[in-house]
Amino acid sequence: MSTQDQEQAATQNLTLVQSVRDALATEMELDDEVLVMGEDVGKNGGVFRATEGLYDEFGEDRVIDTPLAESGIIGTAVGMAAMGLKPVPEIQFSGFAYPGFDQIVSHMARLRTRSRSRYTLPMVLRMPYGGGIRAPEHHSESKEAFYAHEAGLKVVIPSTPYDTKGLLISAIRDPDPVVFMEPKLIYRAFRGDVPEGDYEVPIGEAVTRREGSDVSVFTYGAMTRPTMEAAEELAGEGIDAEVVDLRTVSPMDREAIVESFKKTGRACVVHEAPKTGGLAGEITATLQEEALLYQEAPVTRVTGYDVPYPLYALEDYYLPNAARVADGIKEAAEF
Amino acid sequence: MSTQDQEQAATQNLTLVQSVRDALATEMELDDEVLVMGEDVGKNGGVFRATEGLYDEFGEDRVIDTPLAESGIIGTAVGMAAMGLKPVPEIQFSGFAYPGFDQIVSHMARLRTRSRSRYTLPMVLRMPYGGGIRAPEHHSESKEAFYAHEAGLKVVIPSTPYDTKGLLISAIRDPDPVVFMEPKLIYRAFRGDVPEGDYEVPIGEAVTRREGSDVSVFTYGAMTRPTMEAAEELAGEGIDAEVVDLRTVSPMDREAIVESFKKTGRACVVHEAPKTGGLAGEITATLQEEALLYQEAPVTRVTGYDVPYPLYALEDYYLPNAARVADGIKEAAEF
Amino acid sequence: MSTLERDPDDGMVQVIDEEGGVVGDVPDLSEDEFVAMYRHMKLARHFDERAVSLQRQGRMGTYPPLSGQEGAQVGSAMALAEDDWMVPSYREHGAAMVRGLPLKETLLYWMGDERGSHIPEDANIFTPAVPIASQIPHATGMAWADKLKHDGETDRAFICYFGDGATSEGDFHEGLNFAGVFDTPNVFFCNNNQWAISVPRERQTASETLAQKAVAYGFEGVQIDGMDPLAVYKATAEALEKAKNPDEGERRPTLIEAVQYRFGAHTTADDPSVYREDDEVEQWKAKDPIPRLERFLRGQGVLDDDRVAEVEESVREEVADAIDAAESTVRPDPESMFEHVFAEQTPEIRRQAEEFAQLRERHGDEAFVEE
Amino acid sequence: MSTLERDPDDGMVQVIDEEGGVVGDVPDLSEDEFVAMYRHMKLARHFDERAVSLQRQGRMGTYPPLSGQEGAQVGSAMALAEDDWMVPSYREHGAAMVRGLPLKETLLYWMGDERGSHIPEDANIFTPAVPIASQIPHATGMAWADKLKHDGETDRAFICYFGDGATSEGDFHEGLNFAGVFDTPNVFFCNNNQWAISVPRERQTASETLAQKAVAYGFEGVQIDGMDPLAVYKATAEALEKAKNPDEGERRPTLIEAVQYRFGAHTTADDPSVYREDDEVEQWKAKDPIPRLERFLRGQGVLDDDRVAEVEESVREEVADAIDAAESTVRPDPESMFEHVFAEQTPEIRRQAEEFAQLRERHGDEAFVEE
Ligand SMILES: Cc1ncc(C[n+]2csc(CCOP(=O)(O)OP(=O)(O)O)c2C)c(N)n1
Ligand SMILES: Cc1ncc(C[n+]2csc(CCOP(=O)(O)OP(=O)(O)O)c2C)c(N)n1
Ligand SMILES: [Mg+2]
Ligand SMILES: [Mg+2]
Repeated sequence: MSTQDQEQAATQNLTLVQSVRDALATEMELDDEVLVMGEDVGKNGGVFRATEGLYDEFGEDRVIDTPLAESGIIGTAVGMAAMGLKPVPEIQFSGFAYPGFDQIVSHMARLRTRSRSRYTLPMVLRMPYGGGIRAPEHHSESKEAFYAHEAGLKVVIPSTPYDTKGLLISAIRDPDPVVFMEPKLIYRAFRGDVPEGDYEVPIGEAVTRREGSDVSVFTYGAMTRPTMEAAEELAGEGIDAEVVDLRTVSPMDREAIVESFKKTGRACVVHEAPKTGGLAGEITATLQEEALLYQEAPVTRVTGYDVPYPLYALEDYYLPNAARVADGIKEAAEF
Repeated sequence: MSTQDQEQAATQNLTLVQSVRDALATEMELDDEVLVMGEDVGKNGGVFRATEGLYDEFGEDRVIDTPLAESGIIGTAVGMAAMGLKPVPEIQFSGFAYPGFDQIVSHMARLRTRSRSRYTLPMVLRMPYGGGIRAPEHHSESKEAFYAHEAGLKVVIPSTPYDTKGLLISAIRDPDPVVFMEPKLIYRAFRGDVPEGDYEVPIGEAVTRREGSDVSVFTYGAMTRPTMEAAEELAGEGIDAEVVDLRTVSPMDREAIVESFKKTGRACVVHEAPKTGGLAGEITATLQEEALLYQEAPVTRVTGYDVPYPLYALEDYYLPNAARVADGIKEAAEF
Repeated sequence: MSTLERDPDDGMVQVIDEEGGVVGDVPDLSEDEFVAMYRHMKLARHFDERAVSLQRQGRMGTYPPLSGQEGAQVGSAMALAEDDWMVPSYREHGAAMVRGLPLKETLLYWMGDERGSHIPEDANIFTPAVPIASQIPHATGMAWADKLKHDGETDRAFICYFGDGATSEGDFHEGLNFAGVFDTPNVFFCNNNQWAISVPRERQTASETLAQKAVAYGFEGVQIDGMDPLAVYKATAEALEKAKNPDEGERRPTLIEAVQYRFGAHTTADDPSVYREDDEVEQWKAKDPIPRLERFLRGQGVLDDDRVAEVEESVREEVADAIDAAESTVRPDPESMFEHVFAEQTPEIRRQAEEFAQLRERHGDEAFVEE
Repeated sequence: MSTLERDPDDGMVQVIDEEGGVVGDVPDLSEDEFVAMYRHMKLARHFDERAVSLQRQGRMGTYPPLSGQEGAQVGSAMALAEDDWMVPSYREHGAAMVRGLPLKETLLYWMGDERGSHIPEDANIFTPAVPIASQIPHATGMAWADKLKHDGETDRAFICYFGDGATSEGDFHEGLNFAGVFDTPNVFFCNNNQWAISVPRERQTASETLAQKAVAYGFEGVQIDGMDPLAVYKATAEALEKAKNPDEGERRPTLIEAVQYRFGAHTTADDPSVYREDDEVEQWKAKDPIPRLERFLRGQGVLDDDRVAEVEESVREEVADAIDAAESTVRPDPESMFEHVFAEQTPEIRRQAEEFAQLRERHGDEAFVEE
């Protein structure tokens, strides 16, 4: 679809979770081989309603309620995909993907390599991730770094309804497996214009959400919001932050990251995953590998703490918020 | 045991894997609550012979051959440890830990937090890791970053027979769960003096294997060897590298890392894990957070590539070797 | 004959029918014990109603109701001896209260307060596990530890609760298989409440009963009427006995499938009207374990209107007090987040805790919490 | 009557006894097919012997021998129709060769050459999986896909191989449970060779047979003599039929437990003398499927000394040629490491590949490989 067509296409005003649903419906309509499977995705429409109505629209052979078994879900999806279907399994919360972790890292990530491309896996593993919704234990983790560290997986984390639909469609069409992590904190936090019909947002490309000249702030997913808030706040204080939303954390858009940094010479990375071993380290290492001579201040990291995600009474203290992000940006700006 | 006693204690000349066995035997002798369990650890003495003879010495109730089920092994060990035993489960190869990954990250790492220390887990999860032994698929991975990113776990990776015994004893005595990753490439590569009887090497402390003034090289496990080789080689070329062996990758000895870097202003990190999301990123980020003003060159990363570990015909090309490490050190030195 | 040795085709074990009439061997309980059983069930039910309403009023987070399942929870928990252990999932606060877990703790837990996860030192209850079925290997390991520590002899058994959905997970399989191989003193108690959120029992597995899955592990499985607290008590007591009675070669684990129904939503975040019919709910409500036990006990002359009113009054008070206590508990100290990670804080956690303290000082708590 | 419907207490299905005498219904195979079966088994055995010796001579890496298991592998593979699929573990190269996997590929694979993992496009064989039991959900998913794609009708079945040890893994449970729920056209074929490395069958599970584990999934399980290639053929053929024969409501998966023995080591890295007695090995060698089939076929007049010699000669040649072909294959291009990760290289992989090319140029291959 050309840009022109897109402008003419009708748009809807959707929440992020509605745009997930819209992407699924759109692709299922266009491609008979796409199917959705998982716990409670059928009649119930998913615990977050991301598959709402699809069961009625596409029937139980394409919107499949499975037994409660993540390894079974991911493992059978691997088998389906190897036979040419395009399954989009849902894991109810990213914290419950681990019983299926072996299928993800030992098979999803590797079947193409292992079979020298005789078998490929056009599948998308969807999972809501992240904190802030006052949920019980294990419902709030942010462990994208696990998947980004496993070669053979692409890892996408959108932050707007428009991108969500476009990226999910790209992921479904991608001939290789994609882990699609959805920021459930902002599933319904705001709406955005989303074209009807199909369009792609390319995997692997970051986007600049706010141009700025003083500090580059790299973030993704739900953390984009407090980051933008902090950037706006700091504008009032004379600090002009550039906010880059990675959108795909693997493969990372290193070019965009480095380019922004070369302009500002200062950076702050924001994610809600724990600090140690989180992707902020990867981004920082990339920056100083590729652009040390531009660097004017330490790259600051604003992240979750190195403790298990707390029960919800304290989660607001755990998650980076605008105040913390602003501090991190300032620290980079004022060094 | 005081240093003096240690000097007097008889020493044995052991390989690294023999020192694993020696540590287990020593602690099992001293503490009835220590037991070993896993696939083939009993009569067979472990596929790497790390538990050789323990079955005959301690009997089938303390050296337990289990069914072939990693989640069952780790999950039952969690239950045992919660009841006060000190299980030391073995996972045959780190690439086969993933069926038990949920038990590791959702329970081993969190039971203390979840129960507010009512239940604690004095357990050690042993697993050989890493490449270079001409083994089939999944037998050569190096994924310590997964465990280092999970709060609540300590992750130890020794590189000498002496440290292996002392660290494993410390790990068994630690009131909290430890993931103990053994560099199987050097299980039998060389021998070292190992005192008889018990002694501890503290968890969380790096050691300088070679003092140097030009570049700090941070590494651990099996990569310590090619790193030392490269350092010696470069000494001939007038580059004086300091080699720091982390020994524990979580909690990392940030103090030692930063201190060495402050001296040299240049660093190279070496690990066999894939680059993206590997711990070299974490180390680099720490360096520039804490010591940017000392930094004179980009931190170079010499790591595995971002591809699935290849079958063995190509593994020598995948693994960092002395030549590659030397290049990385030089790059940092000559920037 | 032990109910555990029945032919599976004989159908579910039952002691009292839906009218409270006796159809099996009534377990040998004292009058006080019968009243206690009744009171526990009433307490669980009333607590449940109040908890749901607290959640509705925004005074508590997501909460998983247990109404309909009191018979299974209380009947089984009462069969435990003092020294026995309980390894629950997230829905067994009814069973846990029988074993001495204060209601206040349960409330705090669902209010997102970590301190609610602390089980009192004198209660043999394991911390509830949220990842489905993951507690099953723990229960096996705990029982195994007990057996190993006591040289093969043991007088303690370990009951582990989980749902029908949990039987599909690998951890169910591995946990039960280990138990079979190592003859651990376990009772695996499956609360088959017909639904795993929106997925019906028939979609979980093609096996006719869940009890028959025990065949795969070489031990007995029994299907019981989980809404009959006396059948539950009886089967659990027998299974516990078999788990710990140390006749050489006779100690075996057991799988109990307690057939029951969850009257309410899966959790307060769930809307069951989307996936099940009211009719079905009504049919199962006819089997409600509480009136059923009440009718039986009235018939036995153990209960009358006065005692019932007394129980109701005391139950209301107990729950109200617990809610007061929970709600008047001062909020947890944010810095407690950095505690209980390790026995000793690592340098990095200490550093982060300090950074955090400064951050709070700089911005005040307003920056974190919307009041 | 189908052998699948037998009472489990009737013991193992057998067609020929250890002397090659007929004790069951001989499957309806042509003389050519019988000879082919015999030849495949001889080929597998001879290949195995040569492979072990290549490993000993340092010409190949670790290798998992299959001697003793030829009856199960060849008997089952021959029962497959052209369109059926095979999902193997690491030990089924005997079955895979029946289905058209060239011996050379198997050799390359165990020589650590990635190209050996490429299954020829026209062979319906899935790439072998090393993590135990992990291929079982794949097989279920593949069969399920076929059923979904063909609107519930299907004339293809999917056989999945795994060992006795694999039955302890969660993936066995989840894969079979999905198959039961979704009625996928699967045959789950358990090569119970009595050992999972050093762990004996009785230590894997307390269930009396592995076949009975099917009860947990609501479908049939059958135990067969896995060293009787005709029993294997028969039971597999029936199970395949049941998997794809689309009589509404009658299509069901099956679990087959083929009781057999691994004569050799687990892999060339293993020393079985540490954990098992020679006596045991000798006892099982008496059941060797090859002389057993040979005796039967000689009795039927299908084989005589000449034909046996012919087969032996041609088998030797085929294996020798394959070894030559594998060993004369030029070593894989080191840069191929960066291929087949994604359909298109990511920028970072491209960068790393370039860096790698420069590195090799700088240092020469000597720096990497000791010759
Ligand atoms: C491993 C895992 N997957 C998914 C979930 C989300 N989840 C919570 S409860 C539930 C259904 C559980 O059903 P069942 O085992 O029957 O227990 P019930 O809730 O009915 O008591 C699901 C899918 C989870 N908690 N853990
Ligand atoms: C998940 C996993 N754990 C452990 C291993 C190591 N391992 C390889 S083969 C094997 C034994 C397998 O036994 P069985 O399933 O009986 O198959 P067999 O080798 O006897 O054919 C083990 C433990 C593995 N490959 N995968
Ligand atoms: Mg349920
Ligand atoms: Mg076996």
